[in-house]
Amino acid sequence: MIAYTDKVRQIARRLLEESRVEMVIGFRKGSQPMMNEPCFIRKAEDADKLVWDGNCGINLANYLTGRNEKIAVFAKGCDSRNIVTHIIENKVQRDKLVIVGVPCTGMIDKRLVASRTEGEIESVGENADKVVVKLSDGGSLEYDRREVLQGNCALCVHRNPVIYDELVADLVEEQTDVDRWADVREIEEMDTEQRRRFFEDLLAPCIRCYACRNACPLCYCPTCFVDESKPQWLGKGQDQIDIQTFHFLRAFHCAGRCTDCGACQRACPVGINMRLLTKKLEKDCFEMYRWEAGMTLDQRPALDTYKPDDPQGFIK
Amino acid sequence: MTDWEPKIVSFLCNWCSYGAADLAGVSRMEYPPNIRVVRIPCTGRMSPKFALAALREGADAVWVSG
Amino acid sequence: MITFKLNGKKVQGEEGQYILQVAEKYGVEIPTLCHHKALEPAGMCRLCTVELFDGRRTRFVTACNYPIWEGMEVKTDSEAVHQGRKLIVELLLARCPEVPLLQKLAEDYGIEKPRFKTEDDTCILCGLCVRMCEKMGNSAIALTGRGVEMKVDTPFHIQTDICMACGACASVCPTGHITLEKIRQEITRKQNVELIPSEYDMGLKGRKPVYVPYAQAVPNTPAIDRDVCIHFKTGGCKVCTQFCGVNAIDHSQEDEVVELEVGSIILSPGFKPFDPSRFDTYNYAKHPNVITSMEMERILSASGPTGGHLVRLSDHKEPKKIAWFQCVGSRDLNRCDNAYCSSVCCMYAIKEAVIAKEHAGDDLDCAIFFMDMRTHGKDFERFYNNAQGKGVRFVRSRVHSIDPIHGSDELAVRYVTEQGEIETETFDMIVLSIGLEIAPEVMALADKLGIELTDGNFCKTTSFEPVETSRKGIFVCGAFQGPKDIPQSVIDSSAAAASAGEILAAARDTCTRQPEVVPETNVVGERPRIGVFVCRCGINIAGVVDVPAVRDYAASLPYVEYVTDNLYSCSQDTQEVMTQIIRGKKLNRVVVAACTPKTHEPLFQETLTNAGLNKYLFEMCNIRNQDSWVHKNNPELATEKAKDLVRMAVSKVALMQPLEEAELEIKQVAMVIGGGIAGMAAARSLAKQGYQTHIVERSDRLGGQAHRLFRTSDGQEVAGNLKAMIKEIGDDPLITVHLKSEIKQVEGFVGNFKTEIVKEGKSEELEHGVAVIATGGAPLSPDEYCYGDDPRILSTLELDEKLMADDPELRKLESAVFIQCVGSRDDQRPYCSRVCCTHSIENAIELKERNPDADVYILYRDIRTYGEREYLYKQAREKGIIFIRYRLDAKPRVELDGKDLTVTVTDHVLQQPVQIRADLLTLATAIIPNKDEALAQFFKVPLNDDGFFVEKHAKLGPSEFATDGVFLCGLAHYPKPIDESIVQGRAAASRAITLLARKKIHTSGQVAETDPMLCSSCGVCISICPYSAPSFIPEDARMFAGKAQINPVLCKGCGLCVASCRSGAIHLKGFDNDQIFAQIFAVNQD
Amino acid sequence: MEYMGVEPDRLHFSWISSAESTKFVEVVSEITEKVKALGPNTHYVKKEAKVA
Repeated sequence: MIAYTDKVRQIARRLLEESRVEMVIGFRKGSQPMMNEPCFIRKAEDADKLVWDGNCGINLANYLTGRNEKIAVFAKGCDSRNIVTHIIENKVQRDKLVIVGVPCTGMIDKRLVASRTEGEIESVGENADKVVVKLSDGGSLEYDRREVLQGNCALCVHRNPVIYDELVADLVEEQTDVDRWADVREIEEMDTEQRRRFFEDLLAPCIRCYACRNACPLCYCPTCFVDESKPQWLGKGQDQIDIQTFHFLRAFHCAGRCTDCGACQRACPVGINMRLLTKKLEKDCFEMYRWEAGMTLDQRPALDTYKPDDPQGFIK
Repeated sequence: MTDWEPKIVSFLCNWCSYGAADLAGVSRMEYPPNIRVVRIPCTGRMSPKFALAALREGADAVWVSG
Repeated sequence: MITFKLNGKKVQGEEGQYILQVAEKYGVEIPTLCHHKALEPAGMCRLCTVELFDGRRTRFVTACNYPIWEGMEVKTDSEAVHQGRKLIVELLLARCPEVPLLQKLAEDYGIEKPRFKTEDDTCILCGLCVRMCEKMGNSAIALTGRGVEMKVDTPFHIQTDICMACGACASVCPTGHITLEKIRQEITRKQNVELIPSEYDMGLKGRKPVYVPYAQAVPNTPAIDRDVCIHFKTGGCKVCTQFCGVNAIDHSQEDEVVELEVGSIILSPGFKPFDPSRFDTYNYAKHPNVITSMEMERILSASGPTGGHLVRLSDHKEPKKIAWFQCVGSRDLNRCDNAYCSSVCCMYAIKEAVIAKEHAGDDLDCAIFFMDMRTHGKDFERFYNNAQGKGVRFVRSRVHSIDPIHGSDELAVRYVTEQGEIETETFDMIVLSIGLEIAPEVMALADKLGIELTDGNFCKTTSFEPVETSRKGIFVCGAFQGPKDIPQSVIDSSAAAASAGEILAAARDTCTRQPEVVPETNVVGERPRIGVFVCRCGINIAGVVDVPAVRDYAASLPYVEYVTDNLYSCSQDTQEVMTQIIRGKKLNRVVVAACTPKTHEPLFQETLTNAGLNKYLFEMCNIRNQDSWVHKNNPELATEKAKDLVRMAVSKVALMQPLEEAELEIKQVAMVIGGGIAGMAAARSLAKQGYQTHIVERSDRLGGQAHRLFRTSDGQEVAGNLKAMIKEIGDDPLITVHLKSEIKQVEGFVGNFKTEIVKEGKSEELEHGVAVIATGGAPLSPDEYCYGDDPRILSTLELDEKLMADDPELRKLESAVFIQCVGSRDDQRPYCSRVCCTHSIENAIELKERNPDADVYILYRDIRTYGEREYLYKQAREKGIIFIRYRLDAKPRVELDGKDLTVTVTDHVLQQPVQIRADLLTLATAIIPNKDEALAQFFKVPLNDDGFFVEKHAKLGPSEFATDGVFLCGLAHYPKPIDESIVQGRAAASRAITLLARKKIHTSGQVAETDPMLCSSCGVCISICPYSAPSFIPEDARMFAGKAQINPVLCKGCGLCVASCRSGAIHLKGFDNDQIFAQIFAVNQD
Repeated sequence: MEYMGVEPDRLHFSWISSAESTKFVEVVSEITEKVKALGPNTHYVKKEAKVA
């Protein structure tokens, strides 16, 4: 994927030179290893700032909303699905958008690499199927790329963008033999008490920083329910029940819309895997309504519509 | 805890279950006195917030009926 | 007022009252066995003995018949009283050791075995029965003898014929000494104690002489059945008056003759279910397990005699096999005189079978024995197909008799199968699908009114005036017009109303009165001042819930300024007092804890309005229907629940805001889309009732498909009538006809539509308040049976055209064949086109009349000549028209071989292929709708899978849409003949006028509203709203462009959008988040 | 919610038409039974005082 960088710069330069867009959103190298950051480019000559590698996990769909200019955006599979959702939900207009599709082979899990590596990491590079870690003491390590992917990427079945105006490279082969919901099933198989404890433990470290919410392209409400004050039914502090309610309802708001892009988990400073909540709803939507978010522009998310033949097994 | 009686917050649709509850009264049927009815205009009004809030506030169960 | 002390507390009673009465009022319980509210006390059982201190000494008196006096002191619970009562119980138990009531009392008083010699009596000589019999005005029994000889008896111990076996004595007997069974065996010596049959439950259940016909009856007030009430027999009783807290019972009311002057009469006397008792071979009268379909309806009903539990009546066991027999009392001249088809029985039998299987599980075997399956209504054919899928058996056979099997409760049935074999089957239950007939008293009424009846005794009407009787100004609707189902009856009734409205249009609004308007006080910004009114509802609430405790509790709640309790909050005088209190105490929020808001909220809201308060500053709290009535054995928890509910209501009402009801002018103009028969009928009725009407028609002439029709089923020529109708439309100055015009755009909503029509390239904008969709249908052009390959192969309408032109060829035909269901009732179009059977038969008869020597064949699947159209079918058979049934999987084959046109079909009787050489082949082609998706979009109305419009309610709203202000008629709704199209056209007009005549409409205040500051424009609300109320604020708006807004006129206040709005930007006024949260928070406060 | 570890019997859904009072009573009784069997709701209750 590292090889995309040249193509990325080339496309960005061309789009700006031809004045097809006023701005390009992509990634540039971050100040720390494995922390590429979103980059907004308005001039063709700045195109060389852009990079593309396995550290571009941030969901760029999140940066498209509330803008008036015509924008080109580099979109991985998950980003593109969120862009579809944005278009459906009137967050962006299709005709103000040039989507440059980036067929993706997965993003590197920075925490995983860090935890596997002893010593201070100087930089992290890629070489074909290998992830090369250079240490500050001069040493270097190599990991098999597949072993250090983000959890969501390892299980991703929509690596290719679903909507694009042009592509950075040929489409990649989709993974077919993955078991997307093994972890959810594991929890489903627990008994009620175990599940309760599991989530208590899972969410206990939460510091209510709302990074997950802010990183999520779906969380664009002007006022989030946690900030509602009439009445203020949800406490803002560290009460465990408040924390659980927050995560539970946030997941609910993502039901039928979440693409499992992993932005929430990636953003979490304390490393909570809140995807276990959103994935359950993703799984339910798939199993009950055959619905996957952001795959088509023609249909609104599953829970936005009602059909008489919707499953209703839970109703007496 | 022997005299504990659960409180079940019940969100009943004005047109369906609320009517059924009224009719149960008219027919002088008997049922346990544990439900506390919140009348809602339609089950569509029901929001997960309400269910969560009710449990948070100490309700022993939530029942939504259309 | 007399004041005295009861258990040390000061109490008050009225002069002449007894201790027991006052104690009851103050909630002090005194046990008694011989007291009855409606009877004079007698002090017989002595159990109510209390201690009385008269200032000097203590003595014991019976509370039930000791009058109160000033200054006395009564103790009801002292040790001495207790001991005395214990002795009395012990003595009574010794006399009647086997009476459960006394055993229970003994247990309560700690008596294990009486110390006295026991006897084996069951009568405690309380005398209740004697006093009750006297009260009944009968005095058939008395206490006879003295001392130990005393007993309840008839004079001189002889059998009495004064006793009416009314059972009043048994009803008050505390010990079970007198029972109905004993009265039956010893007094009346009749086989059965006859229940008063409940009319509603088809006599499967009894009812009382004072009764409400059924739970949902309107008005829901009890009536006294004069024929069985004892008072009207003896002048006695009137016990009910003692129990009615508001003295509402007046036995002296007489029948009144009321004379009304009216301009028009509508007859809707309905039908009478056919009584199959006279069919000996079905054993209906003799065998409990042979029931009618009406009885089956009650058995399947949750509120029915078995509580919805499906059982056979002989032994109340669950049946394993049930059969339905169709056409009982219909299509039958052998055993009854009803030659017509009752139209509804096939469908209801299928429905009952499906519901029976739902109740009893899939193992239940349901078999329907029928002749022709007539599921010709909208979506009925699908229901039929689904029932087959669910395993309901359909057996094409008419069964002659039902044989009870000796020694079992089962019934044997012998029938001939389609293959001609004789089969015997046994069933647990047999349901006779009885037909509809006109009651003799209705026929008498018709005679009195001088209106003509048909052969079937239905009201005579014509195809072009289907709701007009033979006498001007008298209209008819429902089953009296002809046997029909609910939707058709509802359509009829609207049409009859329109017909009456047409002749009475000039008198509209001449008898209306305007209510006085009280100016509304502005309470915005005021601190809540809540008034809580707790209703006792006589004893309905106060008998269980401790009303004073609830009232006092309410007073302790925040913002509550005033509390009181009322005997009956809904009574006129209480309403006036409430109005005074609200004004006087300056209350700005009101809670009434009483019955249910579903019935009484409007009443109390009116009280608020009269007191100058906005009616939405109100909350009702249901402590009767959902509390006292359902928890009568648990008064403590019921009281707790009432307090919780009051607390919840108070916390909600504090947050209620005055709401405005938007007022909307209704543009007094109608638009009818489609100028066919139905559209013209609608427009004509609208105009005759004084409303300007536009007809928008795509083609270049009015009349639509009717131009191609020859005759109606009652033999009227279509062309002449159609011409007259078109002329009538053309002559009416209120109707503007727009031909060659199409609708390009529709804006607005109920009351204020703006429609752009394009007429030959020119566009025009029309404003109208309502729209009637009558876009019609067309015949299918078939792609089977060699249609189009030979001039001898015609569609039905093509034959009609030849008949109209009196084509000489038709007189020379030797052989004519009709094939039915061409394009109907198949996989592609799983609906019946309703008119084709009748139409083909009519044309077949016509061909036979033009050439009696012609062989005419009708190849059909089920003949569906519903109602009195059945006579045509009969007539056709008499004329020698040959009917051959075919199956969908063995359709007829049509072959063209040079000059020869042959049709091959497998005959259902011979089970052999038959070849017919035809000179004419007519295909009864399906009616397909003009599926107009653009129009559906414009008016936001739905289409079904077949392309017909979906009405508001399949049964109760057949001529209108769920979208306000848009109405529906004609083939666009479902295939139908001319008479039904005209009726529905009128019905749509009638429904439209209910709106137009109001001139203005008020929307509910309880609607959703967006807060554009919070809206994230995601569009969920727009996608999810069933009523299309939310929309985006246009891009060019000055503020909040792109945010959602909700049209309060279209909003029904369901709250779906509110719950689905992630951003919390939508508020449902009256049920807003904070209000519901307040209730939730209040659930567990203490 | 079940997934989150709230006991399934703490949350009930049903459809009852306004004429089905018998079903209403059945459902109420059934739910009450189930909740009584569960015991009081302790896990998901907010324990501290509400935020003022």
